[in-house]
Amino acid sequence: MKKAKIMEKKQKLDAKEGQRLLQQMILIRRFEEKSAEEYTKSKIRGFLHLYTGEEAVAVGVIQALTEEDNILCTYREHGHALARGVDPNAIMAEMYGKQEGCSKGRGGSMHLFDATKNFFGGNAIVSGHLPVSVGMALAAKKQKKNNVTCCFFGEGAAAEGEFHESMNLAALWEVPVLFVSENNLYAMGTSIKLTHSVQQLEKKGPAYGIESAAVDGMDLLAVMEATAKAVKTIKEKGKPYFLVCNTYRFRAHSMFDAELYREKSEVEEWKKKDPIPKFQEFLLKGKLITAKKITEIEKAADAQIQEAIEFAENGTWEDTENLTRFVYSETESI
Amino acid sequence: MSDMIKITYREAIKQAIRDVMQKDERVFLMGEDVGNYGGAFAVSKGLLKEFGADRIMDVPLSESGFTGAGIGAALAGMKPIVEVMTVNFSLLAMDQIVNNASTLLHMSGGQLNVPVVIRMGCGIGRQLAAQHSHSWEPFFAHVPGLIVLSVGTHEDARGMLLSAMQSPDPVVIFEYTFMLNLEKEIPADAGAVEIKKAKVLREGKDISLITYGAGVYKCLEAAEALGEEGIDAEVVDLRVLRPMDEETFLASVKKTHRALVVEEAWKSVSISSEVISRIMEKAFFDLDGPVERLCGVEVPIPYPKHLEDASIPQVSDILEKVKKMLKP
Amino acid sequence: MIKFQMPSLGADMEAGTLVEWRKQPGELLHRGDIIADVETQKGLIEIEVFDEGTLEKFLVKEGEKVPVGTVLALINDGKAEVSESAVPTEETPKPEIHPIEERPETPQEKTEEGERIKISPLARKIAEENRVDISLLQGTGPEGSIVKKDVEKAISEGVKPIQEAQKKTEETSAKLAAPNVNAMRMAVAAAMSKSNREIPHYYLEKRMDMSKAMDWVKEANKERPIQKRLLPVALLIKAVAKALDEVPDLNATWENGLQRKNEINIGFVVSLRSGGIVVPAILQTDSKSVDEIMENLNDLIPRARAFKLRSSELSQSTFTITSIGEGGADKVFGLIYPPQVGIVGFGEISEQPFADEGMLGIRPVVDVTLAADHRATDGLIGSKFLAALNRHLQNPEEL
Amino acid sequence: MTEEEIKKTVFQLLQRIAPETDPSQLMPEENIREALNIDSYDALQFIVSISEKLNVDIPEEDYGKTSNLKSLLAYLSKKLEG
Repeated sequence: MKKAKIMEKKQKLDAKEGQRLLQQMILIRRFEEKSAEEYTKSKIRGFLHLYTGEEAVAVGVIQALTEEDNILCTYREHGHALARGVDPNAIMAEMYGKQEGCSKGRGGSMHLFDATKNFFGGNAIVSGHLPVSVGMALAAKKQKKNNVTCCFFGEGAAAEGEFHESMNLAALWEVPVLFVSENNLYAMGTSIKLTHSVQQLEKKGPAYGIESAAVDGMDLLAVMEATAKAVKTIKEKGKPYFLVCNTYRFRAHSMFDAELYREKSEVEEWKKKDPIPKFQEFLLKGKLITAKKITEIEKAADAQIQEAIEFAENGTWEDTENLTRFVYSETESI
Repeated sequence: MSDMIKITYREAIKQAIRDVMQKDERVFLMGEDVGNYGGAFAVSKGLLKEFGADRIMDVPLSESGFTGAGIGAALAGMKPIVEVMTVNFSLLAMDQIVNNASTLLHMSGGQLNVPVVIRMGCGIGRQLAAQHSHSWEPFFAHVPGLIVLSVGTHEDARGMLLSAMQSPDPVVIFEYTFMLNLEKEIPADAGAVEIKKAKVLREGKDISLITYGAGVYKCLEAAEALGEEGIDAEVVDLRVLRPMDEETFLASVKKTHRALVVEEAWKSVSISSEVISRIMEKAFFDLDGPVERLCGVEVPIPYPKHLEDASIPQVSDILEKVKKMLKP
Repeated sequence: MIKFQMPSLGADMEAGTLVEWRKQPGELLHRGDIIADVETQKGLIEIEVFDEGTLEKFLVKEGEKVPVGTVLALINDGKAEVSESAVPTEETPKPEIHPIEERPETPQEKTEEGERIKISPLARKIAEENRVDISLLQGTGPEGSIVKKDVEKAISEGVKPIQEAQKKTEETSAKLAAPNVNAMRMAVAAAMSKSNREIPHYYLEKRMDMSKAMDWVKEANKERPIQKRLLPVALLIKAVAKALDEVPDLNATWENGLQRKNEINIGFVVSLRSGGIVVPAILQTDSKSVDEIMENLNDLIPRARAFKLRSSELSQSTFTITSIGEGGADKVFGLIYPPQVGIVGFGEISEQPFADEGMLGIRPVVDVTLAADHRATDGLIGSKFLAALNRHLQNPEEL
Repeated sequence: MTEEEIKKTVFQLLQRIAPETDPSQLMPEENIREALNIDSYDALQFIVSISEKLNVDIPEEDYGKTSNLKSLLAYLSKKLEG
């Protein structure tokens, strides 16, 4: 990538926008740390997959989307939900299993939904939501809307049959879908070297006639830049786009993972490219923020998270009498 | 009595598709060979010319892909009819149907409806051998969140789809391909039919023949023959395999005190297993003898005609079993 | 002070082995620091601390395997009160278990050879409603089972209920699912008139001191749970059985001559709420303990009152007891049930003046009567029986 | 358990033993056994079912306190508070 060229484009960022983006990344980072803590206290159960280290991807991509755009994610979706503006209280309550949760407590960490934000979930079947994204984009095209459907998935999903079927269908039907692959080098415990014949995933796009690009997922500005280009291409050409964000998760795949598959040294290496301090440095150097403001942002994030914890603690258990609700719809017809 | 018209099962289905597409812009048909080829079994012949490629969409051989896309389009406000050419290929789309279509409403705490209709050709009887002769009504009828319909009569072929398109929840419709050429009479103004209840197609007092799909016309034929031998058989068409309407067949058993369940699916863990359990639970003291059943023999369906015929209940089997039950 | 506990990293993690402490006592701890390595079934996992403070003291040594929640170390956070860091309390609500209603236990009819009668549920229901004894029927259904038409045939050909043209009585007692009550009344009437017509009764009577017996029952009940509590009548029945043992002529039937019975099966008169009586038998009463007799009563009486007795239970008594209970007559003279030769009647147990060894006192007493068939025994035998009965009641502990 | 609930349970259990009667017509001081024609056997069953339903122990010496509705309800509510 031509580093210099990207540098001068960054000046356009103003202080307010810069601080908002930093605040989002910090909120995500600390929300995930708190989730880990609550998990060890058995407040959160089931599977818990944390986004620590990949914040720049969710924040960078989602800031380029409008309210009408649809978002579908995997089970590692706390960061995306927070970046999309889903209420942290509702997310924490959901992980506590309380009915005040964003999915009424029925989905848990892997299934956060918010129809008002066009946030169509955490989807826990790897690549299961790829065809669904193509369908939503197909519907948008038929309804002559000009929104984008953005589908996040890991590099693991790119090995599923549904990835190939979806890429082909998207290109064949020329639908406005943005496929974003968060390549964090490990599909649970298997390195990309052992799962992909071609590890530069962006090379797969052209095989289906889909414009593709790769970007440093640890650099928020680069991700923002690449996403802006992707969305512009989709809207102008009415064709799908495939963006690969090379990133890394600092924590284990889930809470109960001894990380036998990677070296501690590799984790330390990637921690040096932590997107949050990198972006903080940029803002400080560009006089777009002060150290005092950063501490304020951190305190505000902690307060917001503490409020979310209390909200979840005070949440209520759904009465077992409602067990069979939401199996079928309560409205007669649509 | 309004005047009747003669119509094939195929024509009835096509009329239903045309009706719903004319009435609602959001409806479109997507499936393998539904457009230019005119439908694998010619059900959608002519629809491409009438509605255009945008609403009659040929799809590549990616069952998971296009079924998932149908579900996505439904999520985003469209009303797709996904045609899975035959139920035999539906296994490839099972993850989309079970983990997305039937589950999203629940997992999202009631926020997301998936108003998709998935039509599947199925049934045995033209020597298609094991991989093309599956009866998986029991698979789908097991999944909460799905509405599962079995089109056993021409009225239902003409009317079920119209009601299914109104449903906010996913509907799976089993259509029996070997009946496509069969001609029957239905009212000329036949339209939508309700999709919540089973139906007594023939009144009787000596025994209840409970069936669905391909078993319906066989049981009606058997009941006529039994009538001549002084046995008055009642025929109950289940029609809706999920959520199953038990009141109708329980009422029938309470009247006749005897029941024979007929289906083509393999016997173990089948629809008959469920029907008989409910009779045991709720009509035990009305039984004057054990409930019997005639089901598919548990073998991958063989190619040769005589073996294929032997692997599923025929009219003669129904007659013989009923007589054995009533005159031991 | 904070108690740092072994964290739960997964629902299926019960314990962990503390392999190595990564911080030493006295060291300052920050949120996110790695404080220890723990071995789990998934491998070695670095354990984070989420609290700030100085590591005070270890409570678990390296190499020890401890369950989730065990306090591993103390962290001094400068606050006085002790709080827990990881509180693995089970928060999720316990789903209340809905009680499964017990299935009404359908009685198992047994034919003489003992195997179960095959009858369709519908046929059984019709048979029960019309008091048809299915053990007598021939089945024409599958596997020889009895079916509806078999029962209907039996009803039409069989013994017609005596009162065919019966008006259904509306009063509340009819609400009971009893078969028709009048048929019962007529059956009792027929048996009583036969008894009176054919049996020359002689009557004897004796007032018996019940103080020892009542005390024994009171003491016995203290050791028994409420469900197993004894009623005095159980004691009376056992005493009668013992007395019959000594006077075998009364435990017999009169069928052209005295036929002594080796089993002592005492019939116990049960009055039905809707009027009428039935007399189920307690088999081998002499070899049963008072507790077993009470258990028999707890089985027979409710079933009697619910019309669920089997005919076989009503036809094996060799002697009968009737007890008038409280709040009515003082004593009762029974009418013998043919072909038996005797019946004992127990009056109300009540406090009465009673002379014993020259001392006059108030004692619980009962007036016991014996009605016996003069063809089979004479007064002397009857009086010997009553004496034996009285003696047994004075030594309740031996019963 | 409020007194109202105890009374409802008592009526239910009496109804089970004397199905054709209407326990709710009982006067407070009226002797229950006489009014509902309950013999010693059924009386014991009633006491057993009360002790199981409300899980209170009713020793034989207290039978006297259960003879009429007023004293029975007082006895039971005292037992339940205790």
